[in-house]
Amino acid sequence: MGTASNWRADFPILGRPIDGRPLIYLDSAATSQKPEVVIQTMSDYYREANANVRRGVYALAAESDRRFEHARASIARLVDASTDGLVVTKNVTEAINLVAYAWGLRNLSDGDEILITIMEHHSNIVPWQLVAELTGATVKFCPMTAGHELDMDAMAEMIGPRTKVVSVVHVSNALGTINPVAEIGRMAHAAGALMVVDGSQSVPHMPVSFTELGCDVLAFTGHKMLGPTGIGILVARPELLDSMAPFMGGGEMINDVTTEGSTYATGPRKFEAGTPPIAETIGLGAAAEYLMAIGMDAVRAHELELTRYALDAMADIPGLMVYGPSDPERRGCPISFAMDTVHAHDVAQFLDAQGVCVRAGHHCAKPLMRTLGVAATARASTHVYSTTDEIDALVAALHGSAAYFA
Amino acid sequence: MGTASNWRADFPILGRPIDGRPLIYLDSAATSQKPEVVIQTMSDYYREANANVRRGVYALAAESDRRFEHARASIARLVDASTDGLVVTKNVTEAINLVAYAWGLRNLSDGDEILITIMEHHSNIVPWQLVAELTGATVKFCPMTAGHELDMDAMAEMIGPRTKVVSVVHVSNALGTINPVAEIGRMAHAAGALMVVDGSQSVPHMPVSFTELGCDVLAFTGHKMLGPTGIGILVARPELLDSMAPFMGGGEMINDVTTEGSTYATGPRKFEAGTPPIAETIGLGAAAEYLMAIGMDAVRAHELELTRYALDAMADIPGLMVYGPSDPERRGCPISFAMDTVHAHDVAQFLDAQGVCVRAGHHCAKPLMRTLGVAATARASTHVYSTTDEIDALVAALHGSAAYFA
Amino acid sequence: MHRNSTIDLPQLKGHMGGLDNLYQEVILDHYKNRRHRGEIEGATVTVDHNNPMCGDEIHLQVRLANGRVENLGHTGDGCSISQASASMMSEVVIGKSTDEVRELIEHMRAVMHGTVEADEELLEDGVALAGVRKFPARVKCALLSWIALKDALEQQGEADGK
Amino acid sequence: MHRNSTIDLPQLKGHMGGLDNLYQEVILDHYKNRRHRGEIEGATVTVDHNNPMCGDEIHLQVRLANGRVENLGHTGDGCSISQASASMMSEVVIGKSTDEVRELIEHMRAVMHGTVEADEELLEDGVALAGVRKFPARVKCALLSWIALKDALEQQGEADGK
Ligand SMILES: Cc1ncc(COP(=O)(O)O)c(C=O)c1O
Ligand SMILES: Cc1ncc(COP(=O)(O)O)c(C=O)c1O
Repeated sequence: MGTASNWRADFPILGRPIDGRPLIYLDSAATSQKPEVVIQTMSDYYREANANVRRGVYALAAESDRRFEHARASIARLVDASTDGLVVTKNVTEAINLVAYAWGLRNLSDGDEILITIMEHHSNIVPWQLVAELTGATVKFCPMTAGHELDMDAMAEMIGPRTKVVSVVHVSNALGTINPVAEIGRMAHAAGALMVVDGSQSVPHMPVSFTELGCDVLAFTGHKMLGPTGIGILVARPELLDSMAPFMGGGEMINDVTTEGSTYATGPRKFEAGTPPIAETIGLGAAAEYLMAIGMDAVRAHELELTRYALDAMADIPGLMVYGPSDPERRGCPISFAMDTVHAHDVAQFLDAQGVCVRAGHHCAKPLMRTLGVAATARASTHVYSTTDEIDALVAALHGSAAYFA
Repeated sequence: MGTASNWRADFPILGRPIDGRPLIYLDSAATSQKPEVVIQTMSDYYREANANVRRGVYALAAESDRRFEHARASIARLVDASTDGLVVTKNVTEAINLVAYAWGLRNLSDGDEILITIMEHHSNIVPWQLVAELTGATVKFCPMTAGHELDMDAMAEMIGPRTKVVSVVHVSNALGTINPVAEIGRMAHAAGALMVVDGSQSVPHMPVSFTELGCDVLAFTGHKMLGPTGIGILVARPELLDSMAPFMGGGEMINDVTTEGSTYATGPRKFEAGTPPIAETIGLGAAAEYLMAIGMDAVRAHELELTRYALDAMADIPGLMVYGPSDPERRGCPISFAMDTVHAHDVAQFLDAQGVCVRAGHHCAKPLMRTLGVAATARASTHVYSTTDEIDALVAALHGSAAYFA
Repeated sequence: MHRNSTIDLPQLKGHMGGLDNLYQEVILDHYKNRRHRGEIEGATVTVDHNNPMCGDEIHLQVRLANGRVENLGHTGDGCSISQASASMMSEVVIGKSTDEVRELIEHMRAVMHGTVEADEELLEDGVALAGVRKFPARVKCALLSWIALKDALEQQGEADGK
Repeated sequence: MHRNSTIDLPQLKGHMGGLDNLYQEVILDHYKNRRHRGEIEGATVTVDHNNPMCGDEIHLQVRLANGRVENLGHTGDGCSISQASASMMSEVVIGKSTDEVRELIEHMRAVMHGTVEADEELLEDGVALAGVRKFPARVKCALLSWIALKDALEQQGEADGK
């Protein structure tokens, strides 16, 4: 499948100057760019095969079904899972809320503990706070070490008989840290707790096998993995799905509806109320196929090289603090940083004037930000289409920003 | 904006033969086809302006925000509502669940009544059954008359001091009946109940003013109104949104998150957890603009003519029973029917062999089907691109199917 | 107009290509004259199944005794395919041992999922259902009664403590 | 490489087009030397506001008495725009009547939403904030302290039973 520069040519937006400058897009952790094949696959669907799925007897509906199921299979294959456990949601946030509501509302009660970590994204915090409030359970936060990794001693201590669910981000979007979720899963299971993994920042960037991780739930989001907006994925052990009450009610998720009450579909459909994001599923299927054609090992290797290159170059910038592990092997793609003399927003604004797009803010991880003692950081993040030239531009612009605001 | 035949040319799928035959698509109530401008607006977004919304400081993010907010304004304008009350969901099913959970879980209790009707879609039944189960409230079904309209005497009797919410479909997807939702809303408000309108089959086909309807919530779904899959809309009075607890928790919907607890955003965002369906919002904005350029009065006039034409022609088919009001003025687009000698699925299958796409089944309205005493009906439904020629083809094929299965 | 609105009615049958393959005479015959339709005496197990996507319903009454399907009756409402399939199934399973029936059901599922060719020895008239494979939306109709019977065997097995 | 990695640093300022308009000298000066930064004595109302999208925070202490803003102090953490804006606002509102201040706040909001031109008589140094309009994502930063002050006036109004 060629090299980064070939892959780059697959992304139409990267070939268009923005305000007369080439786009240097280093905000892939917020959302990734989309290859032409993903955009085209969705347009083709609307132009050739658009019909509602799973119920039509006519040929057009059969073609729509075929593309939809083909896409579901591709998505499942990417994470080494079975389509029997694959639930389509609107984003990873819905996927986590689904577990919190459908599993949590009926399985948690006063005194139970939900264990998450201090480096979670709000989408893996607030759903648990909401069900905790409704059930009387408590949310606990596992702390991190000075090296910005999870404190596994604390983790071992905090997982106890009251722990009913452990939910951990695989790769932190705000620190880049890769967390040992398989190991945490074993600890959680030994305590009889459910193990949920937020794979939003891992699935797009490295080989992730649901089977090998051994967790109960793996959730991720389409728009960060070269796919469209409007789709997220929850992968669960099929038995877990069977044991869960429904979340949202409506069309498609039922077995029978009467004025007296309803019975529900079995399998993933029980959790897919209403018309699913059809074109989005088909688009995400194309994204999964695109990633598999490159090979997730190659994706990881490419991005690891970029991370190493960036960490090296950034180490030379005076007054620049980089968060997260110093060993690139222990990191995913996001690189959060702060300059001692310039606020993160001003850095990002200055970088934009140089054509470099980075994010500044709390990255939806305010508890983490408080622990770090900052209100905001700037963050650069890459994907398959990113290049060392772009890292050079970032570094040059960072030097420039220190001078500009001096 | 020209005539039906001009509009038809805007829909690329209608120009492509399917299996060598022209596509005669009469399943718009299940999902509509999409005009080129909607498909292209989304592709353009991914090729020119893709970035996450509402947080980026760089120019690309500002452009993404601009398109997103522009689209929200267009959608609000279509239904004469304010963007301050416009919540983006994944489909209308989520919109109704949102009200059921966020409003219902905290406002309903033992002995309270939720009043819906016998002609509701499962998406306006099951969410209420789920919250009823969690709160102890009861779901009541307003019956219909022999003419397949709501029994307004029964409605008046059933709305009482225990009624806390009334939720009614504006146009029945299975009967075509237009319900007097403004009048029902006045009755509901007089009893102090919340009034929810399922506009899934009205907003795409006729002028609907949230302001004039006077209801508290109007919900509808993108894919039935020439827009993409993966988006639904909930319009509510802003004060109602303010009074409601959040539904899903996560990024974007917060004011602050701490390990002790969280506070929430004000306005629609409180209900938009996670990355919204960005491209889908922008696509739906284009659909709303397309519909407004035609004019919703013109859309209604065109479809009313088709309905009148179809009802006339179908009256001559021996053994064909048509459900819903006989007066076309009292109907929206869906025309449900049954042949006395051929099962609905077999009709639909035969029609497909003639290139005519209709739906057969319970149309996600099983309580209604039981009331009608059938397991399934066939249903033909039109949109702006439909023509009387297509109705002719339908009628010819119906004659044929009676002969084929004789 | 896209097509001639006066279709030559008598000519239709036999000129509809794939459709004729779906609606073979033998299927329509079973649909119009359903074998073993109705209730039976001495049923040992009763199951209700439906196809939630379309509304087809089947109520199956089965008398299982001495390791055999001694009798079977079906009622319910559905399309020609689901009803013909129930009729054909009844004919072929009555009198067979539960092991043979289980094998038959598996064979039928494999046929419908396209993994084996239909065996006329086993399926008798039911071999005509193979035409349904070309119409994926109808496979569930064809399988409805077979899945219901499988469920009946399992329920009986559980009741018997196996 | 897309661009030259050695940017000529001393040349940057004054050559960055729109950016120079955003980061005018007077803004950077207020950022570096924030006026009325810190706590005050005798505050009658205190408010905490933040920008949930980016994390900027402002804590405002206001002494409202005799229908005037007698004193005001601010602390918190944020970007140059939000901090400079708080500093500029403090200078201009202290000593003014609450009615005048309310008018000022409305003027500032209108400026930021692009509906009126900035009035230097009213805003003094704050007129420089008009450059923020070109950067929609930063409008909230510029308005943060002004909205906080509006809230403070309202809270005081409620406490006073108005
Ligand atoms: C009246 C009505 N309500 C609700 C729905 C559900 O819409 P969706 O599946 O897009 O959530 C539909 C369409 O299926 C409908 O026709
Ligand atoms: C680790 C992590 N979890 C959850 C999310 C939420 O994703 P979404 O907004 O697509 O639901 C994100 C991205 O914003 C993330 O990085």
